[in-house]
Amino acid sequence: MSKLDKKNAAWIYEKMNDIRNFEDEVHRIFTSGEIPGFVHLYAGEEAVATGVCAHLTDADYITSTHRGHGHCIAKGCDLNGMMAEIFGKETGLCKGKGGSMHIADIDKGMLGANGMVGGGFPIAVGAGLRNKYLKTDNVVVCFFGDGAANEGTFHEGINLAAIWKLPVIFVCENNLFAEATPQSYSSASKTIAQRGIAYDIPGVSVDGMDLKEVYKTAGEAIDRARKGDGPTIIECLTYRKYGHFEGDEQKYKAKEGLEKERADLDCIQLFREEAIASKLLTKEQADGIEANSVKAIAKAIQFAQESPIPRPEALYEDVYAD
Amino acid sequence: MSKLDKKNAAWIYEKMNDIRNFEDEVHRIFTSGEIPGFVHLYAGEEAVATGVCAHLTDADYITSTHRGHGHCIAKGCDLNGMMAEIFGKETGLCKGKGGSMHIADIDKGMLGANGMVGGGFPIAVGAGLRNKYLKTDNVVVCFFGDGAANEGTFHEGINLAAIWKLPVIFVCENNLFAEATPQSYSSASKTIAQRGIAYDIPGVSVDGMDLKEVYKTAGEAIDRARKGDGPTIIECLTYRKYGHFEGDEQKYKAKEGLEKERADLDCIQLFREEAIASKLLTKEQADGIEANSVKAIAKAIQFAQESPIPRPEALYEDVYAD
Amino acid sequence: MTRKITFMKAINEAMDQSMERDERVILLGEDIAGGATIEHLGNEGAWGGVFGVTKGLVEKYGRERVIDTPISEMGYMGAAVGAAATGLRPVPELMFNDFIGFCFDTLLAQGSKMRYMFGGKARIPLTVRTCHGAGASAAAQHSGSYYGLLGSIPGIKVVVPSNAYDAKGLLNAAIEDDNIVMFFEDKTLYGIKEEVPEEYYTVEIGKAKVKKTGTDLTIVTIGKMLYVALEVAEKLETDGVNVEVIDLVTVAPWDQETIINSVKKTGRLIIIDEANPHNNTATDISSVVADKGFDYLDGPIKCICAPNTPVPFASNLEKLYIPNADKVFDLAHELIADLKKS
Amino acid sequence: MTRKITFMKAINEAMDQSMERDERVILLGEDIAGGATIEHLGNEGAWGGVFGVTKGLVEKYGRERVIDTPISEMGYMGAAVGAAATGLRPVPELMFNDFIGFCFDTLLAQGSKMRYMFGGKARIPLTVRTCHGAGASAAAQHSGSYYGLLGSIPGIKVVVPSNAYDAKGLLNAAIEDDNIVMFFEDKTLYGIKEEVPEEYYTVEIGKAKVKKTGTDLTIVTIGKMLYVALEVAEKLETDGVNVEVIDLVTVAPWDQETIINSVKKTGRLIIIDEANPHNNTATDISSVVADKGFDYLDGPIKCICAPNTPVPFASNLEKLYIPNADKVFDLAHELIADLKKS
Ligand SMILES: Cc1ncc(C[n+]2csc(CCOP(=O)(O)OP(=O)(O)O)c2C)c(N)n1
Ligand SMILES: Cc1ncc(C[n+]2csc(CCOP(=O)(O)OP(=O)(O)O)c2C)c(N)n1
Ligand SMILES: [Mg+2]
Ligand SMILES: [Mg+2]
Repeated sequence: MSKLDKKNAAWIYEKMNDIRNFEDEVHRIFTSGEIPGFVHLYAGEEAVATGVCAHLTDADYITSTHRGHGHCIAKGCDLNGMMAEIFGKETGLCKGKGGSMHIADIDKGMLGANGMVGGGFPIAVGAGLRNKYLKTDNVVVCFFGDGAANEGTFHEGINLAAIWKLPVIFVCENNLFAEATPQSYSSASKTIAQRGIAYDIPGVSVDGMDLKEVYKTAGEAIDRARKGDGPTIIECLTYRKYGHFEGDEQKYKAKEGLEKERADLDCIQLFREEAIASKLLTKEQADGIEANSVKAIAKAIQFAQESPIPRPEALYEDVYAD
Repeated sequence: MSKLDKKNAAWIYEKMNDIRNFEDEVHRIFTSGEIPGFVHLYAGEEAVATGVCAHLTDADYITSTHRGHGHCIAKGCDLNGMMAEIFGKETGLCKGKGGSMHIADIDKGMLGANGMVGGGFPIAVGAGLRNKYLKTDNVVVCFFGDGAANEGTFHEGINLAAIWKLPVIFVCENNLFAEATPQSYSSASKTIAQRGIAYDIPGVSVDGMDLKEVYKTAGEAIDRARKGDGPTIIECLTYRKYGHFEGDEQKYKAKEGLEKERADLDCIQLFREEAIASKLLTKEQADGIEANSVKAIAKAIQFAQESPIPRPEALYEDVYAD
Repeated sequence: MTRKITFMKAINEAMDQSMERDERVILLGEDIAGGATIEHLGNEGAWGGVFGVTKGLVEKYGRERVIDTPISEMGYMGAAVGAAATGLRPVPELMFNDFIGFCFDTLLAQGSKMRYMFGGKARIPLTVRTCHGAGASAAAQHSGSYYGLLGSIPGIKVVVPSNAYDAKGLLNAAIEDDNIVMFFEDKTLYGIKEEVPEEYYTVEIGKAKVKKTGTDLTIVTIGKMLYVALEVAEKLETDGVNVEVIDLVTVAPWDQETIINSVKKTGRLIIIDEANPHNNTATDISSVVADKGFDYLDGPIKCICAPNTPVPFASNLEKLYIPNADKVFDLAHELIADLKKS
Repeated sequence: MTRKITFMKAINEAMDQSMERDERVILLGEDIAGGATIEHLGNEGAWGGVFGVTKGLVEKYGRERVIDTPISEMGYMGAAVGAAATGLRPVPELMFNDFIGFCFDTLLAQGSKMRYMFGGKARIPLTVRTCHGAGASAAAQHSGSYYGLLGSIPGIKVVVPSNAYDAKGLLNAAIEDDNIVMFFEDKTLYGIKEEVPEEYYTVEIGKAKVKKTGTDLTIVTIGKMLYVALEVAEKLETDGVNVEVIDLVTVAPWDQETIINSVKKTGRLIIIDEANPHNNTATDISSVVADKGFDYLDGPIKCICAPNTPVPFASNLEKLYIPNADKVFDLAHELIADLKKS
């Protein structure tokens, strides 16, 4: 497992900033009406996507969720192409035909955001089966929410990965809520991690706001998977900065207790301080990354805005491969 | 919880014999070609259905499986109507339109055998919700196989029953195999019982060949459920006397180890000895029950054979209720 | 009758009145109340469904009757079947009809077949509410129209209201019905406001509605496609062409009599259906008319449907995807070419 | 070419040869080998599928390529989609097509839409084998015919072979295809023996086959309904009526050209489809002909399908359920009444 070093730290800090800036800007633009449809923002949960994906190469796969922008960015998807996709432009990663909930880039190992909650489990298992069958040491990370954990696909998928000892890491982003429903209500088990026992695989719970903890735990699980020791469930306790989707009033979030605790944490800020203190980043470097990230996102927006909409014939294309 | 007394014991011994005789005869007749379609025999597992259903009244519900004859008989379904159904006759419990895999009698609380493995979980949850909503103290027993435990419906169903504290008892008939696939392969967890942890509910494993153990454990779980304390998983280790369905060569059953151990046990014989030794039954009584049972099944077969086939118009009836 | 309410409110009112009339009616679904077990909310709902259709009902009927579910479509939809089979009248919501793949067995093989398999001994008074339709930039997994797919299953009834009045009356009728009724709400209609009586009433399931009588051409529509047809009819009127517009209302079992009678009169038929083009309700209607109504036909039957593609995200493509007045107009012109010559 | 093998063996041989040609082809399903991890069996399969269609393959290719799955249809079918999207060519088996409700999302919303949603960047070379059809007394949950239901989904191809030769060639073609192909096997055909070449060959997906040429009446059939049509054709021949019989072979996308050309010649059309009657392939064909082929029609188009009911268990009812030669014969007589007069 690669240790958190200066190179990693810079990469992670950049991706964290890219995600945050991307989402903050999408939030702003959505409000202006320039972006149509449903948009679920990842802001606040950056430590999870980056802490996990820091261990992956393009040859490793991930499956994502409806809240997929963060995973995409952490997996190396092009910011311009992503933004153009969300704008529904021809230059989008999916030619504007997928939109926010379906951004994908298979060449980057990104098997798609997914509009179906729980849709990723079986797909991740399939990619894991493929990795094992081809005798690669590549892994698959299946990101999913606390709400998704109650779909039957969770059970079937993890059981399959476990009996076949597939290189799949199941990363739960437990942000306390599925839409307006608290995890404490929807899951009979207190934690998602404890469900590992039902599949005789490790299940661990980590503070998803703490980049270093996520990084370390993910690294261990990914190593295990690469060595052929099978799947792990990692439950990351995290929090989304915005509503479930754009327009959500969030009446359900309490102003105190665990919610306040989580809301008060900013994983990016925490990592910045931590990384500077432990000399993984210099202050100047961090400032530079931040400034560059702002610029990169501004460029992505400009790219998206200036891109053409899809040709009408595109409606009929890409249904079947020849 | 009712204790195992003379009255219960006689009832149980009668139902055990009815099931065994019913299945042995169906086996015989199937071979002769008089019964069409798929038939999955319950013989060998009698202690489970009877040990559980002994605690139920007509106002309690059960959901069953493709291997449903035993559950039907233990829940009080009419033997003549059952046999006629398996023969596809107009006098069958379902007018000959359901067959072996779909025998049902809602008035008896029998919500149907089910051709879909795992199909019973959600239905049982719904009946449990109904019982709770109507503030009854009636329960629902959901019978399922070790193979069914790997369907997503297992997970969704038990999680729902657990978060809503529904009066549903999930009884796994672990007969070591799902068709030709051993439970040790198909489930990542060693036991089905341990999965209770994933739902924060009790999960217990019992010797399903031991009527008294099944009876006691089921009684406790049903009591808990009636009191509003929610669901339990009971895993009964059992064994089917015949193949998966009629015609199965059973190459997959080992001639030694756990399989031999199970094959050597006969839950009916064991209960007979046990009950006579502990004075729950006299030998004469037991002999009488056995003889009566043989007669009852013979009568059922005659009834089925002599019954008319359905009227042609029946094809079009019973699709919609008016 | 001057009160105007939205399509969404009409549906809400039907649930409200049905729940008031019958204690056995319960609602189930993901965030249909929202905020279950959250202390500071109590009986106050956080959401009332993703579009707000069930808003206010939890406050009135409590969380025992307006039940938030985990994301477990097979679980709670199957539970609804089980509860219906044992005497309740559940009204589960499937948030988007595109999620049908997560609970399909429950409808295809369990609920719809129980009565038949059990020899007539089961009743499944179950109404499944769901929403469909493109036009909200919701992309491929949240914009499909699957009423036709459900309509192919024996034992299931399917209704697709086009307006607030019908929506309320049909939903009441569905909840009164002792069968599985799939109730499809076009999400792009939620905001339209129309006159709707305050009192409880029902609209008959299985009856199509002639929205405009005409003699030259019949256009049959499903759901909001009605408005496309009306637009075309108006345009053609100026050409002196008299269009009969029929709102199908019920997709399964659909009203053969009304449609065949219309074709008997007009001799020409167009069907507009937002579903993908194959094996859908439009083709079903066409095939029945091509059989039983063949002798009345003066020309080919035209089905105007979505193309054989998923729903694209980009707004310009999505607009092209949905059948529109231009397309219908062009085809209508073809059909009535002879008429105009004479 | 004199070797005769069963329909089942032909399918088995296609898998065998496809696996031999391409290492990326793997099989997945419940007990398709049977006895996974059982010591005394090792690589010997205990079952080879519930009907024995995959028999012998695990012995030849090992358990890495012939993979028994737990009873988790959504899990393994979705895994097949994931494996296909990442470069394998999986051939999962859905034991009965009636189980589709357990894995429907995977086909409806994931696999079939991926390529489109991803802007053309995904290939899903996936062949799903399954079996359908009444006639085996398997009752309501094991006897349905759902090829039409699957055929309504854009992005999916659907084939239904009627004979051993086509079965082998189509399955090979399906496995070579870079799309999702649903391969439907009629369980009541497994035992028929026919001449089948030993070597590898493919049969084109998307082409219907004219099995008998004729000039008076076109009968289009799906799967084993072919034999019903041939029986009727033979009977009518003695009346001097010349029937053209077309085996549809591919249900989605089906071959419009062949069928319309036939109707152009005969002017009369019957379609036989064992699916339930609404929104099925027969209605789809009828609707297309009622549009594009209208001018060639001399009479109504007749769809002969199963009734709008689940499949009953009792053998006498099940026999009535399946479209049969008597029904077709009667309708054919109606259609050709004018012909016989003249
Ligand atoms: C199969 C399915 N059911 C329901 C939904 C609607 N839905 C979208 S996101 C969401 C909540 C998901 O919660 P969680 O998994 O915790 O992810 P989070 O949004 O918190 O990141 C729901 C219910 C869906 N898209 N797909
Ligand atoms: C959804 C579904 N998948 C697969 C099958 C085929 N099938 C019928 S019984 C069976 C095995 C069930 O095993 P288990 O649950 O252990 O019950 P047992 O037969 O051992 O009693 C299978 C796979 C089915 N009927 N339904
Ligand atoms: Mg969440
Ligand atoms: Mg078993």
